[in-house]
Amino acid sequence: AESLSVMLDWFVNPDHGPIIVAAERGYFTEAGLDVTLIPPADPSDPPKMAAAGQVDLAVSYQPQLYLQHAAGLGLKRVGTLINAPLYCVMADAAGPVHTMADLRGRKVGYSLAGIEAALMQRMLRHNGVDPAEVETINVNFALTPAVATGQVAAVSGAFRNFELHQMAAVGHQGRCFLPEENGVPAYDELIYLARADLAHDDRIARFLAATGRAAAEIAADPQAGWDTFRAHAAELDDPLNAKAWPDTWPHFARDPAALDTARYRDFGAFLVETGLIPTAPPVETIAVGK
Amino acid sequence: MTVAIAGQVWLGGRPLVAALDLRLTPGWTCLLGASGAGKSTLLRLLAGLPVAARLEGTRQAPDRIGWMAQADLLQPRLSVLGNLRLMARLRGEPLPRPRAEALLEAVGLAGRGADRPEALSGGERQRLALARVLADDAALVALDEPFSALDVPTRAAMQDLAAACLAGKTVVMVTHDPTEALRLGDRVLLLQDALLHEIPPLPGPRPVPLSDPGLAQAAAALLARMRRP
Amino acid sequence: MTVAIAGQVWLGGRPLVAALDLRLTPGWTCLLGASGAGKSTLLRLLAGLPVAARLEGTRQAPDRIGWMAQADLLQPRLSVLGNLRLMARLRGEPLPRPRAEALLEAVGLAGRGADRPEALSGGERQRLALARVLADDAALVALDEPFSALDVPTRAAMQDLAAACLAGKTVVMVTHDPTEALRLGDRVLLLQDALLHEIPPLPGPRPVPLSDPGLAQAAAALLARMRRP
Amino acid sequence: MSARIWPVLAIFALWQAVCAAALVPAFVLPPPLRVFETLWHERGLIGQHALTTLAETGAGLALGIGLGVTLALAMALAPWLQRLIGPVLAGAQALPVFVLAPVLVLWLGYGLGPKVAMVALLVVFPVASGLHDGLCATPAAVLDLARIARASRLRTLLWLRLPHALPQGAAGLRIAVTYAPTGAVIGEWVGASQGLGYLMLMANARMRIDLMFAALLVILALTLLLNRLTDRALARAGL
Amino acid sequence: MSARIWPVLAIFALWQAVCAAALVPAFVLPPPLRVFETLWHERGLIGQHALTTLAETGAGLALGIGLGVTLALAMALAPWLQRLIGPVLAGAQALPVFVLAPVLVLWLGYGLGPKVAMVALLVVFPVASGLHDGLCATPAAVLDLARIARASRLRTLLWLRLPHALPQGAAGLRIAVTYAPTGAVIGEWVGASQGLGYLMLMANARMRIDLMFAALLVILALTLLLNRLTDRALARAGL
Ligand SMILES: Nc1ncnc2c1ncn2[C@@H]1O[C@H](COP(=O)(O)OP(=O)(O)OP(=O)(O)O)[C@@H](O)[C@H]1O
Ligand SMILES: Nc1ncnc2c1ncn2[C@@H]1O[C@H](COP(=O)(O)OP(=O)(O)OP(=O)(O)O)[C@@H](O)[C@H]1O
Ligand SMILES: [Mg+2]
Ligand SMILES: [Mg+2]
Repeated sequence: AESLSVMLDWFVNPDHGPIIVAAERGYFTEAGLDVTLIPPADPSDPPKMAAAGQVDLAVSYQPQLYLQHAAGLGLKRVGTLINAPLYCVMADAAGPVHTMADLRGRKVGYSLAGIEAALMQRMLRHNGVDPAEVETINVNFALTPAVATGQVAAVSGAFRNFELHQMAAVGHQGRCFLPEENGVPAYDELIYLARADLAHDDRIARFLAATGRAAAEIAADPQAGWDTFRAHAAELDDPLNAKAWPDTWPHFARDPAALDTARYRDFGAFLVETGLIPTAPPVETIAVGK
Repeated sequence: MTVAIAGQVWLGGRPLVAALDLRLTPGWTCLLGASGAGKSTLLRLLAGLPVAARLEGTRQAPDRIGWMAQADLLQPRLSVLGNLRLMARLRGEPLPRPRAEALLEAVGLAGRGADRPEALSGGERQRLALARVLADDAALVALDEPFSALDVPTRAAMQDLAAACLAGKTVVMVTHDPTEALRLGDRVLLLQDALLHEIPPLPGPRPVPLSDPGLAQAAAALLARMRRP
Repeated sequence: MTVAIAGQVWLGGRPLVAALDLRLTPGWTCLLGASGAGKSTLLRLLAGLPVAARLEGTRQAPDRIGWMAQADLLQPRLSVLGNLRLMARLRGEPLPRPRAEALLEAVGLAGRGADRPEALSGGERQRLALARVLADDAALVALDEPFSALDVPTRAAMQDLAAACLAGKTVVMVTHDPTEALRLGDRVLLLQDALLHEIPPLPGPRPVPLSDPGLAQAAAALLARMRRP
Repeated sequence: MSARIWPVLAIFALWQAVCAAALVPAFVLPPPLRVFETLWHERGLIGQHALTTLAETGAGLALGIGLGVTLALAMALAPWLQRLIGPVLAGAQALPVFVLAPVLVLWLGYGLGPKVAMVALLVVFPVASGLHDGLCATPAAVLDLARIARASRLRTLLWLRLPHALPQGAAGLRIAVTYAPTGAVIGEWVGASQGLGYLMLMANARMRIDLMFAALLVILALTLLLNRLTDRALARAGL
Repeated sequence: MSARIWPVLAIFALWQAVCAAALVPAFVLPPPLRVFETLWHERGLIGQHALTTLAETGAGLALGIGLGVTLALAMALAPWLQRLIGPVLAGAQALPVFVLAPVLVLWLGYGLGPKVAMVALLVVFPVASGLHDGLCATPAAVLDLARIARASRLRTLLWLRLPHALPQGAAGLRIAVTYAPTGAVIGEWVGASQGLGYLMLMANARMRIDLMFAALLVILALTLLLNRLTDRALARAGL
């Protein structure tokens, strides 16, 4: 079997469903692949490691891809893991924030994923709020506690499939404002990256096919998918993951290699508008796919 | 005030003092004996300090004791003056500056108050330690070889100073110098073969003048006694 | 081998030795002087050790020097035996076990080799420091009050031991004991008023027997000289 | 033993009281009893992750202490080395893990390597700094002996300076040992799928705060155990 | 001065060589010249964040040293306090920031508070541990003086034990000072919108690796400066 190393965006969680299920059900082996999964604690590491040739594939975020390109990492998107935004701005449903406009003059916490600030600023503007009227604080590890304890009015960077359940777990109800409903073009939350010279590697094609097969099977029988997933490691089998699973699996890309060129072009244009990058790279230079 | 120590002193299985029955009265008691005989141990027992030896017996001593150890125990981070005042500070009593200055002057260290102990010569350190115990003004004073690092004239001067300052107190002093013991001692004890031997003291007032012909004679006799056990 | 030191020794603005011209020859040179006169300073200068004073002049001394300081400089974390061997270890030479044991025995510390220095009495510590310098076997040996913590009989025994062990070497010793100086010294020097005064030595072989009537007489004369400058 | 247990009980009582008085919500600080319950229920899971952390800590401690002692001795022998290594050692303490992580991974991969390196990095500085401070504080009188013996730097170091520096070296070691388990936890941030640090981060993200605190208790116990063992060993060596 | 500059130059030369030899890609470790360029271009931004970090570090140091000395003295005075505080202090070193973060924020908000607390937490342990170790190692002969004087614990501490413990206290302080800026950076992870730690995290997330390293250089410089100032101050105090 040929070896293939894949660096996840973070520790294993339901977002990685197709990869874990494909591994557990032996689809990688069937495809002649010996896949090594590496879970980092810092989501900004995987692209660097892929660019440095330390791993073959990295799981990362579509919005980050443009920044990575600007930083000269020389990576290309080769596939999609989660094909919809998971990001949201979350407030406490019992609190005073009913619409994005209510954030005016309040504190918003965020975790530094790199691009969140741009997303939220667009969402605020879309609701007629000048971002300068909102005080932002990097709360790093503690998104849910920051909202639940009322330290901030809302947090940017919550994942709608997780943080809402987290809020419920601590006896609060969360309210999510979605970027795609607030002026941000749709994007792929999680994508696979590879160095440009590996982008057409056959191993990657086989890897994507195996995960696509797993995604399709999960969609056909989500409960069986969950059972396979939670068997991967003891610490994965917990109530929160169980609750997140039904909110997550519908977004697994069933054809991971498929590339929606317009989506990548539009998001690039959006980032140029926000001023985060000077010019949008042509889609061919940052993504391959069919 | 009763100062008494009685019983036996054991070091491991060996008796340092086989039969001890010592009652001290005001005045100087001088203790002689071979190196390693147990003089310092006895002094520490009397002062209530921890020792490696074990006292099987009783001890009676006042609460306030003056103590000058065989090592000078000067504190390197305190100045000469600070060292002089140390005991007073530990007791929580003031040592008035004029008194401290006078004592420094008396031991020949006038003007050295601000120096560190490391800037003192060996004999100067010993004189500072002496000044410290003189400043302490205790009713029972234990001195362990207090003049050993001094030249003869300075030594005589310091003996006179100590005798004057400690007049009326109960003083017990360890020394290796028979002349010193006889000159100052109202009582002279020799620790030999694990027993305390009483040596007849000289007549007359203390300190015995150095020119007293009886002093040299008695010292020679004592020395002879120390040589042949 | 030439051992010489000449010039002036200044401590701050004060001369410790105003006119120094000392040439040492094999045999014992004994140095007396009041406490704080500068004896230790002179010895350290001779040995090439750092001092607070300043030598304006020249010094000539061999490379290998034996040294016994006024403080015993025993290392608390080394055993008695380890302390005895310390100089040899620092020099990178072996001190054979039998030689070490013999020296311990000679200074009366047989069987104490494994103890820590803190378990020794004051005089025992000094004897260990003496044994260390005797083990060092140097051609020039400097001793700073090497017998000050010993009782008279032990002191005489240690003097004899040192005289025997250091026969033929150039030895310079600081002492406060005139008898000791005259007994051992082929040359006796008195540091007084910032000058080195030569004291006539006793005739005959060294060490002078303690029973020699000339010894006590010469000691008394020297003492008188020390008393009136 | 019974005297030892009181402070621990006092702390848990205080903790329970803080939680009972609702001064802190349970999702920030769960009550101790619930944490113990979780600790017991998840003992298999926690135990297995604890073994990993223990191994990382042990290896890193050995490496860090060895390196720290070596560096302290080297710096004491050669002052120019001190000028070079001293600032590097101090500076290395200020490198945040997210800066180090990619470099460590690039050079050491994802196995035990980066975790052991992190522990060693945290341990080496207090050990080297404490011991070096001690080596530089030898009393002048003691160094006279070396001067007289014309002793080489190495012999002076070994026979005079080192024995005098041992208490300060021990003080540095006591500090270092306390940081060792923390180093392993930080090391697991570099990327891990095992270890208590991984488990805690994971539990935190899943809002399984009780599990996070259960793992934390184990790390605390490990830290205190290491502390006690070090104290014992040093006391036996007379330090 | 010129002797001081060599090691620094050597390190930058080595760094430049590592980058030039492409041992590490520029997006993991950018070449120093580019970092300096960024440092210069972004001096306004970095300077403003550095001021925040400096203030946090200073306040935390003052608090941590004060607390550390107080605790060491208190533990030396009352052994039962030592049994209580000792383990708590050691244990507190093993609390990961993501456990502390919610508690700190709940109690201290998002301002200077949690950062100062983090610095103090990192500083207090080496100071207290070093000084306490020193206070417990007073030579027996020195304590004889206290026995003779029937000195109270407090007077014994002040006049005999403390002077003897100063060198070990100084060793602890030297270690502690090195951790102070790190503490501020970690504190900024708890939640911040200012400071070099915040800037580095942001730069890292935005893939502005050169900016991250520029900020890191400033933290390193701050650490080394603090180190040197401490050395000077201690040397002046004869330690
Ligand atoms: N480090 C120093 N700084 C200043 N003065 C010093 C220093 N060391 C010694 N002295 C002074 O130098 C003088 C000579 O000191 P030295 O130790 O040579 O005396 P000494 O003759 O050996 O006296 P003793 O018989 O008391 O040992 C003394 O007055 C002493 O106070
Ligand atoms: N801590 C200890 N452990 C074991 N033995 C000890 C300890 N302290 C002292 N000794 C021994 O006890 C004996 C008596 O010691 P002490 O100090 O009382 O002698 P000393 O008469 O004062 O002698 P010196 O005149 O030499 O000072 C000595 O043999 C000594 O070695
Ligand atoms: Mg004694
Ligand atoms: Mg002297």
